[in-house]
Amino acid sequence: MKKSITVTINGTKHTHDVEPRLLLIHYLREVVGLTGPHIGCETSICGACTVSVDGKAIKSCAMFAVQADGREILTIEGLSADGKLHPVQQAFWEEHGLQCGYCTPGMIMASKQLIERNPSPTESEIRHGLEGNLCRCTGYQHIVAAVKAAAAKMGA
Amino acid sequence: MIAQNFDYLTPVSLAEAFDLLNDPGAKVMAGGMSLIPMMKLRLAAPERVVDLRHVPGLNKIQQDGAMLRIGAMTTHHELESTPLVRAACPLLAQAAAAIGDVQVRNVGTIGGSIAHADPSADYPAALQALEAEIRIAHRGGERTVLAKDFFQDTFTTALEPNELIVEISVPLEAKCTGASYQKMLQPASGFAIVGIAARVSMDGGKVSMVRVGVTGLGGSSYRAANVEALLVGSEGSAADIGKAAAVVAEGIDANSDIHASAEYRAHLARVYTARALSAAIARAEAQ
Amino acid sequence: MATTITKLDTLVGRKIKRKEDPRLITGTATYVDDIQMPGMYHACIVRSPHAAAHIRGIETKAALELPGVVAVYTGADVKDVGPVPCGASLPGLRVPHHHILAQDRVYYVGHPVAVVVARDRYIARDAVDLIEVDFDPTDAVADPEKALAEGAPAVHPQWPDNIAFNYHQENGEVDKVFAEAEVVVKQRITSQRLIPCSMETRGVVADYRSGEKALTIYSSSQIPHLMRSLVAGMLGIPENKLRVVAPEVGGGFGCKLNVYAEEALMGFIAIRTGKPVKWIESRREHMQATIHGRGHVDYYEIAARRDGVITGIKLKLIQDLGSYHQLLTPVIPTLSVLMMPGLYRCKTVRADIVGVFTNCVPTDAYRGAGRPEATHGIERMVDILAAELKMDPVEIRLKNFIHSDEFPYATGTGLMYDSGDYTKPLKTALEMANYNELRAEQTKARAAGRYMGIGLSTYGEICAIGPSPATPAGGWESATVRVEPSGTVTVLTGIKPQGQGEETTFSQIAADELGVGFDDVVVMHGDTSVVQYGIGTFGSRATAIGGTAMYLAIQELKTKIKRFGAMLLDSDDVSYANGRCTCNKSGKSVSLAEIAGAAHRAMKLPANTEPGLVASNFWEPPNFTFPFGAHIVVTEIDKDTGAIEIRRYIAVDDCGKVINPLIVAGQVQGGVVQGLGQALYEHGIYDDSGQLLTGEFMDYAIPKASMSPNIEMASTETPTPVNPLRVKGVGEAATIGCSPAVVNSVVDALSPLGVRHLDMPLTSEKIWKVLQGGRA
Amino acid sequence: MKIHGSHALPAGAARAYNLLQDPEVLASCMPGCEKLVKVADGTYEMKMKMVLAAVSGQFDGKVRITDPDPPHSFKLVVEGTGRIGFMKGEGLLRITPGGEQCTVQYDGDVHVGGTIAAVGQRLIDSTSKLMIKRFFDKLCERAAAASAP
Repeated sequence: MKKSITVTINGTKHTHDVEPRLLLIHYLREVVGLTGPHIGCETSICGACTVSVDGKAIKSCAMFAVQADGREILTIEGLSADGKLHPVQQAFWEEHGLQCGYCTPGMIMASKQLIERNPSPTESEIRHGLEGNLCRCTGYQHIVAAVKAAAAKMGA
Repeated sequence: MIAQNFDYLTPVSLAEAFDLLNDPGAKVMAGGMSLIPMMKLRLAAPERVVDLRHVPGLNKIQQDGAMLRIGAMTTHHELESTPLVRAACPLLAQAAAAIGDVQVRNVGTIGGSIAHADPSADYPAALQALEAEIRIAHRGGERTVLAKDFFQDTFTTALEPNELIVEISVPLEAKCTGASYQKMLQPASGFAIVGIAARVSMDGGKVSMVRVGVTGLGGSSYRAANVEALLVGSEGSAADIGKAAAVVAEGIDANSDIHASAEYRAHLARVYTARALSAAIARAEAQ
Repeated sequence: MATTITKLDTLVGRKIKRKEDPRLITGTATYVDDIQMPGMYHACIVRSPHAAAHIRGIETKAALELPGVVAVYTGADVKDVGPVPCGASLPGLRVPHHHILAQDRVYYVGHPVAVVVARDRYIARDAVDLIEVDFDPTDAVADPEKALAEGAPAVHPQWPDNIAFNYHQENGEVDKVFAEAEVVVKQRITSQRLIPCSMETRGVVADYRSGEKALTIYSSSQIPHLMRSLVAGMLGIPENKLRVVAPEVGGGFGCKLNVYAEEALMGFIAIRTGKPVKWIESRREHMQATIHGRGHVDYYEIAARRDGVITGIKLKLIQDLGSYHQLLTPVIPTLSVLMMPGLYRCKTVRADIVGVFTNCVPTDAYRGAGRPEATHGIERMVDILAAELKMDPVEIRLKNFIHSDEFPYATGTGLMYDSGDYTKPLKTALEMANYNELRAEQTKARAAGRYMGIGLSTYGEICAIGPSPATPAGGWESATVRVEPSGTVTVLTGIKPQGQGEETTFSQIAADELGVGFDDVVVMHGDTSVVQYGIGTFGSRATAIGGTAMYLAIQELKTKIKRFGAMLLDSDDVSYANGRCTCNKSGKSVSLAEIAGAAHRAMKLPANTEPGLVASNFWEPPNFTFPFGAHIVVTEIDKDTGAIEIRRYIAVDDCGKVINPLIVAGQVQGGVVQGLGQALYEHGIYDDSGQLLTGEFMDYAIPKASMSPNIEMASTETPTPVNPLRVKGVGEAATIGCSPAVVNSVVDALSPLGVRHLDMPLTSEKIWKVLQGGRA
Repeated sequence: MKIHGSHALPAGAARAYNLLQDPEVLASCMPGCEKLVKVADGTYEMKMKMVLAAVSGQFDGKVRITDPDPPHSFKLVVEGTGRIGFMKGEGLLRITPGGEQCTVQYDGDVHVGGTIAAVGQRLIDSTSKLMIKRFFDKLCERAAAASAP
């Protein structure tokens, strides 16, 4: 019944036997111990669980861990290297792009993808590009500012 | 949040996939963007999930004469971002870009979406307007079904349990043709309350070809032949468009839910048909 | 010679990056679901799919036989656990006994009926499907007005009229004023049920150490100390054997200002099984079983003179309570009554509340809690009156505002407004909007057949809740401030932030007061075994009351610091500034670190002085604070579809002294978008049989980035005399100001069609129907 | 949710009425009906399996026929309860004769509860219509087959 999977997470290879129904988000949080990505809904609307699989932002609550076999995953924990924050993380901090912080790891991962695909997004492009991520605290204005600031920095 | 247990199967060839699909408890998974949430809510509880991810050759996008052939496992993101699709079949790229959100588009596939046949999905409108051909394979053979015959009713398609969609073919847009997909989205889920896909060719100041596909209004997507008949041959003026768009909901038993009544949906269908036609004509004329 | 470090800048009033953020942006913060314990069990709750039904029996055998299932508990097992608490005491209030698991009946969809305990959450979920509950459904009622009708199904059979309480408040000669009024306007106004939707749902981990008979509950809560008192009572364990920890809390908005069945239930399971147990609410459970907000049907009448002066206000308020009282359920509409005159001078008021039971989940505090409903009501009514008198909405407000020289101002509802200058934010907003030009543009737009609207709200609110006699559970707040032996500072505060950033604002205040670095201050909260008793974070109270308690503790501490400083400097004339104690005669000084070292080493002590540097303060506020502001919203309506475009959103808020403008801006922006959710999108819909139709994010629309406007902001600062920090509070302000401004704008846009009022949410379809000439 | 509509049947009114009262016919026409057992006059117990795309669910239910007024009208009450929710449909069916054909009009109410109500709002209307359509399509087949010599 269980399947053996091997997944590279934040640069480290992990091998586990998992039930096919184990969601990737539960695998990351409870088997591997990476509790940065969060769970906010069960209908893949909120985006709190967003991680990157093979370079693409995905909702890890809408993927089974077995589907990640052989793939490369980046979570919020893997974003800052050597204690240095990623420019998107830095910008969220500086622009006050978060309050309770629950949506933030997913929001940052989605923002990172957005900037990678569109290095100088307009406000409207940012707002539409983040439609897969809900935030109940900020009203999004500072998040938009953070994405703009991060894009400027990453393009510089 | 937690699905019932199932066996996870990953065929590496179509033949193997067909073997696995002989089992009545098996369910095909393409991107899983519709299936997995339903499994988590336990509305779906397949005993076996057959993931097509490792079946080779299902995610190619290639030009073949006057047609664009798209593998069933092509993701929405690939369709919205591939230069060939954007240039040769912008309507499909627009419809792909209108689906869900970035994360969903990164994983969801065109084959999975149309096999699911959600009455509010975005692709069906475009595929109806494009008169897409859907190539369906089964053990020992295949057949091609036109979009209008493929989408039958709510969650109901021409696909048999032991068949798989392998490819969707759409025409390369001809010269002087413009297209537009216009959608009123439901603010919570992002699904279409109504979505209208329009393609128009202009020739000598007259509408020489028009195709209109509708999603979200009734139990299934459809091609609004009555709208097309009224518009073709006209100059495509605002008045012509208005007259044609006015009939888009005729004879359709419109859906009603907490997000939009049947009456409002039918009205929106007329408004968005006019908008999609106007945009398509403007694009056709700009060429 | 020691280097003199002079602190040049003060931190208060500056945009300081939050010290909470590094853990949040790196994914290393610990929320409840991040807690793992060896051998921990998982609980999954069986909930009623019916709004009203008898339970004829529960079959648990198959679930118990599933490998990995540890236990199943039903109502019979927990009948001796105390009821879910109601903290309200209104005269004649009917309080149904609220068991933590249903006994013989269920009263709403989502009502907990049984709980499965299993080795992991997957097995627990599987076992839920194996439990057969034999329900016998009965008629339900889900609408408060229908519940009041003759012959309506009784939610609680013992009270067939479905009335939980009646409440009356009156001031002045109301009947006379209305009889003699030159004009009276009336309107029915609803504030629909909303679902709080904190991004982190609720969650509980309970851990019992049988050797010590000590229980620890980790809960995503705004009120860990109150929870400890109440849950200890429910479980019948000594309060000092219960520790409640609220770790990182992923948003609350009032829905975590409560004690729910699940906290006691997990405590019960942990004690019974001797193992730690975790329950994490699913989003669907959140929609069904966490409190909802609002749920008002209001009947307003305003009496006025022809010149626009308001002379009387009458309100009949029907509050949809749901099936039970949660902690504050019946209190919320009374807050609406307190705030019903808004910013206006009218003191002749009458309010009648009828609290109604329905077969729905209880309503309770949700961002603004009673004040958004009141503000929506009065701000709509003022616009309706202005329309009746053909006056500009600005003019009628200016005519009725309490003047800045009238404070403190006693309202007709028994409040004492602390300070205010209501024209200031309004004028600022009008200037930012370029109001006269907007009106000119609107005239042109109307001539061209376009529907453009300009709406405003001038709102006030009750913040810094509140003086203890006026609150159900004590309204003071506490702080302990320690200077550690090395000179760093630790603050233990009784509040419990959920994203508001008090670790930062409190550090700013403490660093300024003690002259230490921002990073030298650590603010701790949320653990009842670490922090002295406190009340919690709600009602925009954290900084105004909790911050003041800290400020006062620091003042006491500074006295002690100076005593040690004087001893070390051998002087009787010292002052303390910039982290140093200086002899005013010799100019010699010692640092806080040196003083702290001496105070802890205690080789020598000043006279009548104990070792150590710790001070605590429990501050009882003398009054609420009353922030205010003005919002202006410009809308345009798509004639074809009824869709509303927010063209501009201007928010000018006055929350007293601003500690950190970045954080205030964040509170305003988030508040506006939550208000916008109510105005345009959100509605917790029950059908007639009590089924919740908006059970997931698929159907309940909270605003996304693409649905939210860019907000043009400004602040005015009118300090409060109520506390020494002069801060009023800002957590709820913008939510309160938003919804009436948006609705006023849309009604203004549609006024050429004779539209006078529209109820929220203003969906495209509702507007389209109005455009078709039908009523929404 | 209100439902109403009409379908033509290739049968005279009296035969249509009888077909609609015949448990064996009902069982074969109701989508997913696996078993229909008479438990009292006009009352049947039913087991059905709904399969619609990926959604599947078992329902235990009851079918009741009340207020018979042959061959003009009767009331049909269908209740079902399953893991994914429950439904109750109640409707008045009226048969209007038209020679060899007749028209069956229905007018009623559908209540849905449980998971499908909470998460499937946008699909209940179109799904109900689909189910009704499938029922009448089958019934038409039965009527046509039965009338064939």
